[in-house]
Amino acid sequence: MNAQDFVGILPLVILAAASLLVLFAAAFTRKLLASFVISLAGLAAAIVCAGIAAAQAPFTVAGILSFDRFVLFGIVLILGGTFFAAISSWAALRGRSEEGGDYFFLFLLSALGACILAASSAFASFFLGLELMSVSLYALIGWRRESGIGTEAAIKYLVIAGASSAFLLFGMALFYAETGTMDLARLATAAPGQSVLAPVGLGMILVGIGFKLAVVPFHLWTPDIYDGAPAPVTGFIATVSKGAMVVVLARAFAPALVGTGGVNGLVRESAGAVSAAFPWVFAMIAGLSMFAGNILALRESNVKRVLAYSSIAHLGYILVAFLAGGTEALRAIAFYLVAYFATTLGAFAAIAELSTPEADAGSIEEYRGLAARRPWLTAALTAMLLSLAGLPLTAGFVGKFLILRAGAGAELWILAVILAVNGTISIFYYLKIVSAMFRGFAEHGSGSASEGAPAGGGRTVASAALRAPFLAAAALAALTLAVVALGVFPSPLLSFIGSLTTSGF
Amino acid sequence: MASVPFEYGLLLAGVLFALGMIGVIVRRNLLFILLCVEVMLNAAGLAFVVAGSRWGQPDGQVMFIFLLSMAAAEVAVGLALLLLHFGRKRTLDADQMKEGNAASAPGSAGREGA
Amino acid sequence: MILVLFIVAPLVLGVAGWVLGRRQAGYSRWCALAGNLFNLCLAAFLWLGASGVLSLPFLAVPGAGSPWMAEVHWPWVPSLGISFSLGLDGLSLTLLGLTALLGIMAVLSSWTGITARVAFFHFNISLVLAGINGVFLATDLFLFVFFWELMLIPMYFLIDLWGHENRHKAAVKFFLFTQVGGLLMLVAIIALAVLHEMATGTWTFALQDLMGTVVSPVIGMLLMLGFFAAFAVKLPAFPLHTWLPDAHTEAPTAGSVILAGLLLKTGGYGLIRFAVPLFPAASRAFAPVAIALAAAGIVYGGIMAFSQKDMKRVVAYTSVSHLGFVLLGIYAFTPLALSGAVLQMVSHGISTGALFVLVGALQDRIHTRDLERMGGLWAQVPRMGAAALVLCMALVGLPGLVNFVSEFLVLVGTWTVSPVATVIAGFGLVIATVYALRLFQAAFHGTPREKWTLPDLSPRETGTLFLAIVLLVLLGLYPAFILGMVGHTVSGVLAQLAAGGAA
Amino acid sequence: MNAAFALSGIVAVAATVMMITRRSAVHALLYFVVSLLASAVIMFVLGAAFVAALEVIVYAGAIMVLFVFVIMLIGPESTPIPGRAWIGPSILGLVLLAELGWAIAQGALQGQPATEVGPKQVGMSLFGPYILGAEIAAFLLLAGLVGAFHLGRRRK
Amino acid sequence: MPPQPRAALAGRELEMLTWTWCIPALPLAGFLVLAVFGGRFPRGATAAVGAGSVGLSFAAAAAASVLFILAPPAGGFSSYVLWQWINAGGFSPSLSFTIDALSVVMILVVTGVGFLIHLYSTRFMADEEGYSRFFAYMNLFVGSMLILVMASNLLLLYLGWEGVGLCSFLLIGFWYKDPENGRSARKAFIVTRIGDVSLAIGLFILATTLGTLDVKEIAQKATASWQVGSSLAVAVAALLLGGAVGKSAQLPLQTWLPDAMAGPSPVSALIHAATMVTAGVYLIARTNALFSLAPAVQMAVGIIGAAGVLVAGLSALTQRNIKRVLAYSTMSQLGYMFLALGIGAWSGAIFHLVTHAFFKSLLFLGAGVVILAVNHEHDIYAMGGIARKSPFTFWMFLIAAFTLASIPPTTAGFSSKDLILTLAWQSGGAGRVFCALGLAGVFITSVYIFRLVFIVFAGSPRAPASASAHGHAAGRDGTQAGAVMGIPLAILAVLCLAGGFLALPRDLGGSPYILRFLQTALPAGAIPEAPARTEWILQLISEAASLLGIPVAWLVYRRGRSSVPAPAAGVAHYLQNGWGFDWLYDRLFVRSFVWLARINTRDVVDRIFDGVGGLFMLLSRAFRWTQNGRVRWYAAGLAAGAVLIVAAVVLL
Repeated sequence: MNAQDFVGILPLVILAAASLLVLFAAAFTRKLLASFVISLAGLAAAIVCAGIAAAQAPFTVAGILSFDRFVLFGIVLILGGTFFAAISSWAALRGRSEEGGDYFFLFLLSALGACILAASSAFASFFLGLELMSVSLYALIGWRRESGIGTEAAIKYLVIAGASSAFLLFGMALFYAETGTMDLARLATAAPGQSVLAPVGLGMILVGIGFKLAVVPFHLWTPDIYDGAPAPVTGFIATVSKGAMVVVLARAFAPALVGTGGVNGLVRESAGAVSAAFPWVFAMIAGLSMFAGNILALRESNVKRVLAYSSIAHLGYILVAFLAGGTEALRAIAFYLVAYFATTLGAFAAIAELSTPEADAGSIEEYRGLAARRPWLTAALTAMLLSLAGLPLTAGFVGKFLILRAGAGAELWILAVILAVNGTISIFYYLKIVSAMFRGFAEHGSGSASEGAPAGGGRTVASAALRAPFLAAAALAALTLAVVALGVFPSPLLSFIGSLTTSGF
Repeated sequence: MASVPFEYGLLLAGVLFALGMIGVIVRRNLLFILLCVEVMLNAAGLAFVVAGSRWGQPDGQVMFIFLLSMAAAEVAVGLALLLLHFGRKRTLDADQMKEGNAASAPGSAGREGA
Repeated sequence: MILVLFIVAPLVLGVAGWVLGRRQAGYSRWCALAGNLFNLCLAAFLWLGASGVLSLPFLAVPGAGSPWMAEVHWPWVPSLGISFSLGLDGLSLTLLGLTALLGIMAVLSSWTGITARVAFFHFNISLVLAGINGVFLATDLFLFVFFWELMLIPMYFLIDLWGHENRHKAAVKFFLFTQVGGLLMLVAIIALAVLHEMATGTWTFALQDLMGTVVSPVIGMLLMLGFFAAFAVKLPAFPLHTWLPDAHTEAPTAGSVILAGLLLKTGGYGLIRFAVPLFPAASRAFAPVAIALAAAGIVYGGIMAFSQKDMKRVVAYTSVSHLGFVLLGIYAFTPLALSGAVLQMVSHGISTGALFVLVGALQDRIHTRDLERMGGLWAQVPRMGAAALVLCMALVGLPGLVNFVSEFLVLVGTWTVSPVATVIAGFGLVIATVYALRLFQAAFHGTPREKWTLPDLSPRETGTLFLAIVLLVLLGLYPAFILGMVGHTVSGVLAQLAAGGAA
Repeated sequence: MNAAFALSGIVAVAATVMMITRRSAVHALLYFVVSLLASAVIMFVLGAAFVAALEVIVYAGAIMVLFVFVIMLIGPESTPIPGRAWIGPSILGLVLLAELGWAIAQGALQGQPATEVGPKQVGMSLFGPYILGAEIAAFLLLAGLVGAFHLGRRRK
Repeated sequence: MPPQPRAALAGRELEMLTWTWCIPALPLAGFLVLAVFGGRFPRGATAAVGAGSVGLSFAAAAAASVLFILAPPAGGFSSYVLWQWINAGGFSPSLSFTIDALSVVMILVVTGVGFLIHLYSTRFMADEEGYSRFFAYMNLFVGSMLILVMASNLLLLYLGWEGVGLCSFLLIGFWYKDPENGRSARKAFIVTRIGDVSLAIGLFILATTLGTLDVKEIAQKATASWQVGSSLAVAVAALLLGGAVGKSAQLPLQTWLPDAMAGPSPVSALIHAATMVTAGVYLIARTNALFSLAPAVQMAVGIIGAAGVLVAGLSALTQRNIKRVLAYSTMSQLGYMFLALGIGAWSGAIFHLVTHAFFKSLLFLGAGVVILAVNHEHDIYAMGGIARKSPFTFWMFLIAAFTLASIPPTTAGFSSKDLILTLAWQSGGAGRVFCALGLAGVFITSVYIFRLVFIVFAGSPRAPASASAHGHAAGRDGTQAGAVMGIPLAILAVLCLAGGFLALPRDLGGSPYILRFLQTALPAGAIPEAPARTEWILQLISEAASLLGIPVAWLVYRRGRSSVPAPAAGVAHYLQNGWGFDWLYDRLFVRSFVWLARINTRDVVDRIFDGVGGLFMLLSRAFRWTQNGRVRWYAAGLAAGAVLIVAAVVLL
């Protein structure tokens, strides 16, 4: 650890410091605002420092963390995501300010874990980052102690996460036992190949990764947890925890998993891959995830669960690009992550706006006729949903376009067509929500709550009465603008992403 | 010291791991499920130690220590959640935990939408 | 540069109307109207230039070198080879004029019918029109897809918010059908760009550049099918037409006008502009299938139209039948047929648009579209009846109306290619007579089945319909007006086809 | 092949089997402790004395005590598990085990003396290259602590 | 057609006749005026515009024909282009009119008879609502008909062709409140439309093979490029014939004409007797070159005509509706024209067309008066004794009847029909058979027409005809046709009496003026060269036949309808229903089409797509169970995934 290293990990340090500061502050003041401000400030500072650190990338710290521009980009993404999730947490914490300290402490730690995960270059940091993220999330998911769903979701998450990390660790152990190295950078090269122990280990590591990404067949937990956790936390899980995993996957695991080289129609030839099986495995996972996510969402009537399913599908889309490999694919993934972050966070921010500290606005009934009551919020949520659906004028469209381009570039025709088909299927349930929100919008007296008042009772009306605090509204507006701007003028971001040289594939 | 083919160590770890996995899937009592998760984790730790001893490196043991701390943290939170849950439901039956689905699915009527 | 106005004007005025309309609904109507009037004037202005009446410095002579009379090239996403490129030729100009015209009809037709969220309604109208103009102008495939999908969202809202009984289902159906095709086309476009990149090493989505791309027959056929899927759904070609009756029936009057008059035309336009020139060989190979589908659609649509009770459904199915002529004309690959197809797009746009205006006016009065509840309306609304008569004759393809010219050209042009299809299509003309007469007589002849008391067409409605009818007659007596304008495009496409066929 | 290894291995497996099949939580807990002790012996045999000690102290000691507290608090008796409930999972587990076994058996089973890795080395590397990891682990524990604290709060 | 080649010398007569566009334009203008302002006009103004426009058009036509006859243009015709109609891919028909002998004759008939009928209608329709609508339609019809006969290319002809079809539809369904009328109108339009499509396909072939639709060019190019009997020629001729039989209500598309009588009597007179139904004859005469190239088809024309003469005549024998009798009579007379065309007597056919226009419109107009006199009663058995009530009408009708039966002193029908029979005989071969059938037709004709005369005019009134109820329409005292209606009758009667002098048989000292005139436009061969003997023998036979018809008709009338023997009654019923064609077509086409439409009201294709959507929904439901909220199950998923992945690794 020298000064240079220190500058490198300054973002992480700041994050850690901020978290502790929040904890201390909570000891002195009961005000929610304090911890709120501190965490936002900390996150902002961390983002800035990440930008500074980018100047000297790539560099490694203490052998278990390595930073390059792509990683720092991911870290900025993570921190930004956390920033917006934190802002939209306000609604969830309304009226329980004395617990704000714990909340933001865990929130920041979870973000810290995500950053470590993204930057990890060794099993140890990989695992520790993952766990730091998860363990903080256990409590955050179950944050609403009084809510049965919350607690159950937390328990489910904990059990599955524990089991999956057991798989992860056992896989690591096997790999280590075979190769004698725990360096992510040497995954692809270290495997001697005469034994299958290393590939088997890698395969079991995939279980842990797949769990975090929530792809088939490790997706089953998703809807329950999305449903149970407070909206901002759900947004965090949907974006940050997955994003961090995608970053490390694309950066560190890609060579070992899908290798590099030619293409044979369905998947890339596993030239250099530790096992010929992995490309096929990923192809299967991608295809199944797309179908499973979209088909399961068709009949879902709870918005948060719908988003859970859709996230499964979206990770499937990302895996298509991951499978395609190459710089194009990496850029596609990077852009898609940005789009997905902005869109998903926006969606959950909107949901958070509609929610009360006690429970979230879940059932679609609560969104019926929303347009007449909260036009601007509806507009934002509509934009987000359309972006998730990948319609033009939104970032989602460009993202999907890039992924298709990457897939086509690698001649993954079948997956590309599957993606197109699923893009269509998904329209159905997104439109279902949009249509519900605009139900009765253009009918007389639609201004009053009488039109399309939710069968779910007065809660939504109450939440409609609560006006969003300025900051949350601003954040939502910003995200909406970002989604639209990226959809119309993707060029700046694309060229920026193009500048991210990476040690990935 | 004794000379043991590390494969046997791994094999033993594998057996324990499989047993833990079976336990997680079979047992309905949350407490048992947590215990079985611990079994799996412990098996993984054992495997690390075995691997470390094969290469004569400390890394395996270091990983075990990390694993230990993670297990501790997880158990702490897990048991807290478990108490919370029991306090509300008066049962630890894992199969009773369906509120998420129940809440979102009033019958299947809610899902028939569009 | 001037081309951008076609897209910007409706957008700006649409937004303006939305903002102003929040205070006083009337403003939004006027803004929407103004946008279309502006575009109409613009189109007329360019028309004069293109036909040599005015000498406009910025209008190139088409055919010489570049096929475009005017172009716009702005970098958009250079890293992906995507540019904001617009190009104007006779075909686009014709359809732009049509768009503005039907836009006016749409706005006028919903002048009093729409009372809720008027501002938002007209914002959507303007938006969809802007999208359509973009589709007719885009020469960059990405941009094309962009506008192509852009049309959907406002149209979805128009149907879903201001439609009739089953609007929600119809809206989603419309969206899904179009989206399947759209995404398959997107895949095909990207694949084409990738192949082009592999061949030349440069990323581009520009139509002119991609036109040269050499692809293996199999791949070419697959990609062509990707394009065809999108356009065939929009057109709609026979087996893919089923979204259309629902959408047309449930949409508000203005929505139906725009759907039938313009959105369907984007399908034909896409085939002429993209599917055929990009994949000449594949198109040739595919032509028999397309012709068969077209013939089948003409007859099937006719029979379906005859069997419907809902007035709007009848008209919707007649669209299926008449757009079959467009498909037929395009894939006959003869100058006559292709000119006929283009002319048919125009004539069908005007006549069916007007017919929807009329049906809408009728529904506003008696609040039903059920033909079996009407009858004997002539006694009360002779003016409406007269208009209906003329428009039904347009459905029949009566000489003197432009519909006849277009259908005749298509059939003459097809005869040399496929006499069988021509005869079947000719039989379709008989069926057209059957359903058109039924439509007219069921509504206006016979004895009234219920005690309707309804006012005749208001001056506004009369003006709208009169405009359409006059156009139908004038173009019917002097179709050269349009045929001359699109001549270059037609010959260009066929030349491209011949070249590709040779290659 | 070392007798102690074999013996404690057998004990560990047997104890684990007993543990996952018990009805009474307390019994299961005790069996688990036994299995942990056995695995500690194995670690010792493999020359990892330090972690063997940790296994006993932390795992069998601290962590299990948490479970004891909980059992004391709620004393759950789980319902009996029908035999057929075991079939599927067991098959799953055995298949996994078979795969692992086969994969492991790929290697040559030559027994080389397990090189002893003493506490010193471990400490050196833990606070050398893994220093950052140690700090992260500290945060991990803190997170667990705060989380448990929050969940344990009494609703005011 | 492009006049360039003859531009040099054609200058003068182009100068002379380029104004003839106003002949069709005037009625069309009248239509526009009435269509736009008609609702606000007083009846007088409407009548003035309606009849006046046609009158002016007649004047123009007369002037044009006079000019044409005085200074016949080079080549016997003059064409001029209004403007280029279509220009696409080398296909460039133009809006251009041709004035030649044929069209001169036709426009005179159309405008002349048309004017008379308009005049008649101003009174006949006086107390109908929709007065202006009626005249608007009528004017539109006259305009379209004129376009049809003046068009110099077949596409423009087709325009008029469809236009008259539309007007026929509108006027048959003029009394739209009665669904039955609507049905008849629809039937007329659709049946003729079938013929029209056949015609259109013929045009496609011409346009694609000869590259032009101009009549003159077609004649030249076809004769130049096709040899006689070539498949193309046969196909085209057959398709054109299809169009002709549709319009002219010949077998097998004749079924619409009797129903078309649902329209007002003037309509029947103008459209369904004098002009529109003869369009088919005109078409074939116009395109005679093509038919000459296809002898087989030409023979078919003759056969259709001969068959039509008898089939329609026999049906006419048994009708009870006065107008249906006349309708079948029209069909049978058109049969004569087709017969003439079939043997190549183009001019003869046109001549009979002209005379038929005279007497048949007179018959219809007279019938109209009768119908008014008996208060819109159409059943002849409810009439009777009209002669005593309105002698004028009776005499007019009688003259027409004699003309129809071709009995002197009326000359029109006599000379034209005699001409056709003579030519048929001398053409030999099948012509003699045609001639024989024609003679049989003559007998039948006189039987049915005099049966009608006797039943309607003789005896005493059967139904109490409240004459006063509609007095002002049928004249002051209700017994005489009012002056406005009387004058046209009188004029037509005169034409019937004198029309024959246009081409009186030679043996009666006549001279075939009109035939010579027509020969400038139509091929020669219409003037009988046969020795006078055969000619007067034939005349004797036919006269005998028609005269014999009168007593037979008297017997039929005497025995009345009651005492017809059972089998005869069956036959009569069969004939009355037009030989069951309607029944057959209804079973064969109408019902099958309707059935086809009905079973698929809910688009079957749509069901398929719904099925696809439903499939996904089904999948969604099918996999819903995986989300059962059981953490153990989720863990199992985890384990299963692990097992699968490891298996994949181990196995691959």
